[in-house]
Amino acid sequence: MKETLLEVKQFKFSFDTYAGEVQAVRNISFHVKEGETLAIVGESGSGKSVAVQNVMKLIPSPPGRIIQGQIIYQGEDITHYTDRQMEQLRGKELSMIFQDPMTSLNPTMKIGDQIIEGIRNHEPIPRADAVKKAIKLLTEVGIPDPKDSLSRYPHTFSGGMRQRVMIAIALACNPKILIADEPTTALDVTTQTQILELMNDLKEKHGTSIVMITHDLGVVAKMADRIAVMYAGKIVETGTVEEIFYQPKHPYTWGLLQSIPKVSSKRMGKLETIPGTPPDLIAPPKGCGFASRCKFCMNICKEVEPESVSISASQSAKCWLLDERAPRVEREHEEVKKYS
Amino acid sequence: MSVIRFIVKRFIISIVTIFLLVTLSFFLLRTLPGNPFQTETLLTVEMQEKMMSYYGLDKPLFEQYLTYMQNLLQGDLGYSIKYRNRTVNEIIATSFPVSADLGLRALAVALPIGLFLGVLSARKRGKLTDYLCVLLSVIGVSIPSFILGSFLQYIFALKLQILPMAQWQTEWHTILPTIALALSLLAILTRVMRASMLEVMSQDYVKTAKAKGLSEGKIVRRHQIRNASIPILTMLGPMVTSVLMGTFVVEKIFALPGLGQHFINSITGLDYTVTLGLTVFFGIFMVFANFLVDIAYGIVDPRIRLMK
Amino acid sequence: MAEPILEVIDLQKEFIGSRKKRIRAVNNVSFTINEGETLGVVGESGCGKTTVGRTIVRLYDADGGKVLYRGLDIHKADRRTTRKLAKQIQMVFQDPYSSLDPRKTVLSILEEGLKIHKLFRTKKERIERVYQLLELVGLNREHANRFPHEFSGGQRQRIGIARALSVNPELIVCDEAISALDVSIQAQIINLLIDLQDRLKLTYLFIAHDIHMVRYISDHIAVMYLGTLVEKASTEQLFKNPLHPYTRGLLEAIPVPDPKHEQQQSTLKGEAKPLTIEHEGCRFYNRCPFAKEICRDSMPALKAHDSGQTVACHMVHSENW
Amino acid sequence: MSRSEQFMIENPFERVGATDHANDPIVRPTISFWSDVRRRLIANRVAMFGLICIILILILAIIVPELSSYSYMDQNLSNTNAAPSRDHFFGTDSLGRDLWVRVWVGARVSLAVGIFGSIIPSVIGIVIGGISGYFGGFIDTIIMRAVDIIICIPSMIYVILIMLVFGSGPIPLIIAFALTGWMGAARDVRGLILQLKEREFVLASKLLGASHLSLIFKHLVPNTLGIVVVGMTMSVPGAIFQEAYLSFIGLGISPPIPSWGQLANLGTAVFRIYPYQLLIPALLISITMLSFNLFGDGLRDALDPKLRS
Repeated sequence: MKETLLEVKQFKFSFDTYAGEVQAVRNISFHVKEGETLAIVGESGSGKSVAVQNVMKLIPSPPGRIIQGQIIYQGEDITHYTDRQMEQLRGKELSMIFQDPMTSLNPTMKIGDQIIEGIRNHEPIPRADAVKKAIKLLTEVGIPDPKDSLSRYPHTFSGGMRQRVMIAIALACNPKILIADEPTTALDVTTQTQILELMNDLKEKHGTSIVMITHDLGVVAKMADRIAVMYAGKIVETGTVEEIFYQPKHPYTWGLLQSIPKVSSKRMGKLETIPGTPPDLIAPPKGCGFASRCKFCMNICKEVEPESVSISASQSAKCWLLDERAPRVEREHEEVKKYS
Repeated sequence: MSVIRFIVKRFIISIVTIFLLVTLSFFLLRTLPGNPFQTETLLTVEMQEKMMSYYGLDKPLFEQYLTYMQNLLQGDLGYSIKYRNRTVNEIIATSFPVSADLGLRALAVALPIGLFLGVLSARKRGKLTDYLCVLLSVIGVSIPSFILGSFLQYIFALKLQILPMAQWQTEWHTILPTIALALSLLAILTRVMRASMLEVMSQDYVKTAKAKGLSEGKIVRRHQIRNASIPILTMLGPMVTSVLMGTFVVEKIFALPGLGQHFINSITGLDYTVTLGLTVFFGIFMVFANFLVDIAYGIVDPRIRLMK
Repeated sequence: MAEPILEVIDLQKEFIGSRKKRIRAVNNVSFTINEGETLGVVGESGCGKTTVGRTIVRLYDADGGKVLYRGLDIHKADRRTTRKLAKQIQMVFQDPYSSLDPRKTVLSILEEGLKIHKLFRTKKERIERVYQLLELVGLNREHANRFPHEFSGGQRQRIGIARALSVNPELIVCDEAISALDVSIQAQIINLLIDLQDRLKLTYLFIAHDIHMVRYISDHIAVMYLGTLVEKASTEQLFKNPLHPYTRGLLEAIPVPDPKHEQQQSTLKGEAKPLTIEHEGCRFYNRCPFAKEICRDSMPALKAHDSGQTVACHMVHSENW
Repeated sequence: MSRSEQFMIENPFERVGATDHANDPIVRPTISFWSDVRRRLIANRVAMFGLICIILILILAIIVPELSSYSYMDQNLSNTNAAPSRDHFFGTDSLGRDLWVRVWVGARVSLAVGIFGSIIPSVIGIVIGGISGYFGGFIDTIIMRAVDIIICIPSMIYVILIMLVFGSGPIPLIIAFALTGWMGAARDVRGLILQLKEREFVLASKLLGASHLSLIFKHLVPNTLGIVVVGMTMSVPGAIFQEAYLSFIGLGISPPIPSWGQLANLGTAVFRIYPYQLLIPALLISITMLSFNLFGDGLRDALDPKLRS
């Protein structure tokens, strides 16, 4: 049995804005085990980024504010760690790469220095050794001419190369968990594949756990061991990758899976869609957040929030349809398996 | 390669600018009504004409211009018309050090304090410290140096009598003029640095640095300040200008023997050659200050170097 | 047999890149679109697909070649014809945030085209038309007096579509019209576009990088790489039998949303870098796993292949393929 | 007892389906851009303080010289350097002239120079920058090269030279400011227009067949207006300062017409004995500059789209 590295319990997080309190994350729980990849899937504004950036405490407060909950890393409650304490974890135990490789590297600093800086921050080794290590890292992430690249500035690299550099920085101190916040969204498809393959290779090699945030189900299928589906600040369904793709229980998950065209042409029928738009989290609805867009919506859904129902040891979902009193509904299109 | 091209290009622009500046100043000043000898009531019309021809002012304008340019290329700015036997070069040689000294002192005070307050203010955004810094900077830019100078004199020299009133003799004499000149600079620097820091603080690469586990102090020092200083660099050119112009009035108030005194006196006394000479000197000085700033800018920000 | 509504012939467009290098954004691109059909144009960033779209709507002038709209060269049209063309060819833009003027109400955004072309005599008729347009795209008349920032991305894109429709165009260029939206919203917009196509007999040029959606909406697909059109085929054909090595790589690279799908290791290495106009040879040369000497030295022409599609590749057309 | 029963919902498990989304109510009220800006500006107390000061000073400058029994030129050599009193609120100067009147006549001059000396160059800059940015190409290259060069020359030197040529007075001052102060605005506006021109909503209008004029006035101008207004407001204190500075060194406004800078100049001569003669114009210069700065800051914050929520 793999050990649980990270656990987030009943976590609530809000932003205080000009217009009022935005409840970005509304009571979520998830965990990450050693060596596995957890994908958090959701649309923009679902709170998926906020959820994981909080693990590293990267959101400034104010405007951000923890309302309740715990973050436990290797048995230790780090929820209220000070910045000083977090600095020991960041980069060494937990690392992060971001969506836009164009802006996440310091434009006026040579990439070598940006890598070495991270290494020497956690390991008191001489600069020469750090340089060697940086070259090794760049080779590992597939940067051509790693030695010369050390003294180049970020803007001389392409998007894909920059994301490789970001990965090198993140992996510099062999972290146990790598958090990847939409790491390939800003990249082209052919580049995306290369980066995803690189991440998978490095995960195999170092046994790093990955928390991957994405909206792309294709990426999820390729990378994830387990999936958490987020909607309107909540995790509405979680399970293994097979469970979510083949036996999803939540209507939102159904909708997400069906929004991808499976039939090959417009002449063959309309795309299944989720009508409407996600709720405004300044005034979240009191019942299920998805109720107004759900075609199976019942009276109770608008009034009372559903509790999490376990379907198997690894799968659970929050939906009133899973209540025994609810009418039985079937997904209308079961043939998720047939893609191309 | 591209760095050299960049420097050469900037250099050429600077030379063209100086040429235009000199030409324009020359013709503007020469079209002024009256002649410098009119004010001296003792001179007869005949004498005036004689003086005019002695200084070459009766020749065709274009010829004068050519002569002037020739002399200028050799670094000769001509004679003062008023102070007989003093060359403009001499005037500059004796008085520029005073102005430069004052200006540098003001910069030396304003730059570190202004940058520090700007960084402090941005880091404490929305707190009392921030409000105080913002208040200081708004007030600072709203009090002209000549007014501040007069009041400093009134309070510290006249009422409290702890600092000398005027003149440029001991270190003590430099304190009040330096403060008078430095305050508005400091205020502008605080303002710009604050805005720039706030911008940088919200950048993604700062998040990356934080995710590496760097301490706040290291992030501020290594990542934020360097990038936030880039806009400050672009300001340095205009700032040198404003320091120099500021010295004019501060010199007047504190009776300092600087360039500004001579400039103002030459204007009121219609001493063409001195006005022109000093204008040309200021112009060249500032164009080169701007040139150096541009180069520095290119060195600090590698993106600029490659773009231009 | 449907008639061609738009013919693009040897279209060329250059830009001046950094350090004054001339970059050929579009290089001898040719295609036709039949009335009532949809042509999808796919490719990665920098492949010139957006430039093609913008040249067709006359936001850019062509540096070579022709764009014929119902046989009429749109870049040589006189002022009156140009005005008429403005009514017939419209565009839906990528960014739902920057494509609507933040200072204007939805009503005045939708009214602009009606006013310019004097489509209605009275204000009342115009407003009525705006209401009709809003309902057409799945919004309602109460939305007319709102400002763009009050809408979600999907709703804004609907407004953008309504604006394009306001002057009753025949051809609509959709420039990455769904790329900035969330998956569930993308499907809504696609459904709307298809619905409108059926009701209003529209023709689409659909530019996108997401091949799933392009596949769904398009009758034919053109694949672009670094300014050149590398392959053109009916949608079905392209997916069943992609010929050009780039098309293959592109299709392989798309992650399939099915965990059991065994994905091959990607065959495409590296990234596309813009080439100057002096570049000779196939533009895909340095990334192509099949490249031979001839590919370096000469640019392959777009030729019909036995299997029915047209491809620009020396290797595909060679005998031992 | 299950949770649903606690909430007393009728038929809790009856299916009702998705809401009709075309009729999605928009929760927040409609606010146009400018009314939003106004609301935020009014909420900004510091900026409002600045605005009130500006209005107050303007009103005093307009009415005081009209209502006062003294004129700014009336000398009274038997009552020189009098301290502030009920007869002379601000006292008298070394020629026995009433300072209260002189200060407010000076305010007219200083404010006129300050306001026109910032609006006129800004307008010139906007037109030049706008043309440069909108039409681009050759015109743009020429204009921007010229600006590159002119902007290197310290403008104050030029103002001084121009003042020497045209003589002193408010009109020559404004001309001098107009000739030397437009480059900054031109650069900024050009940059803005270049950005806006590529924004998709402008392209969309162009596609609908909008003419150049309508593009410029319906889209580009409204969307640059805010930044331009802020720029103008922020350059008023600069112009007031320049006038004061020039008058202080004896170039700007020449006697007997007063301006704040000139009153300050006269004040420095005697301020060791009669400090109020410097204090009053100095305070007014500072308060006015401060007010414009505060108001300008507030305006900029109110317009900043980043703060919009």
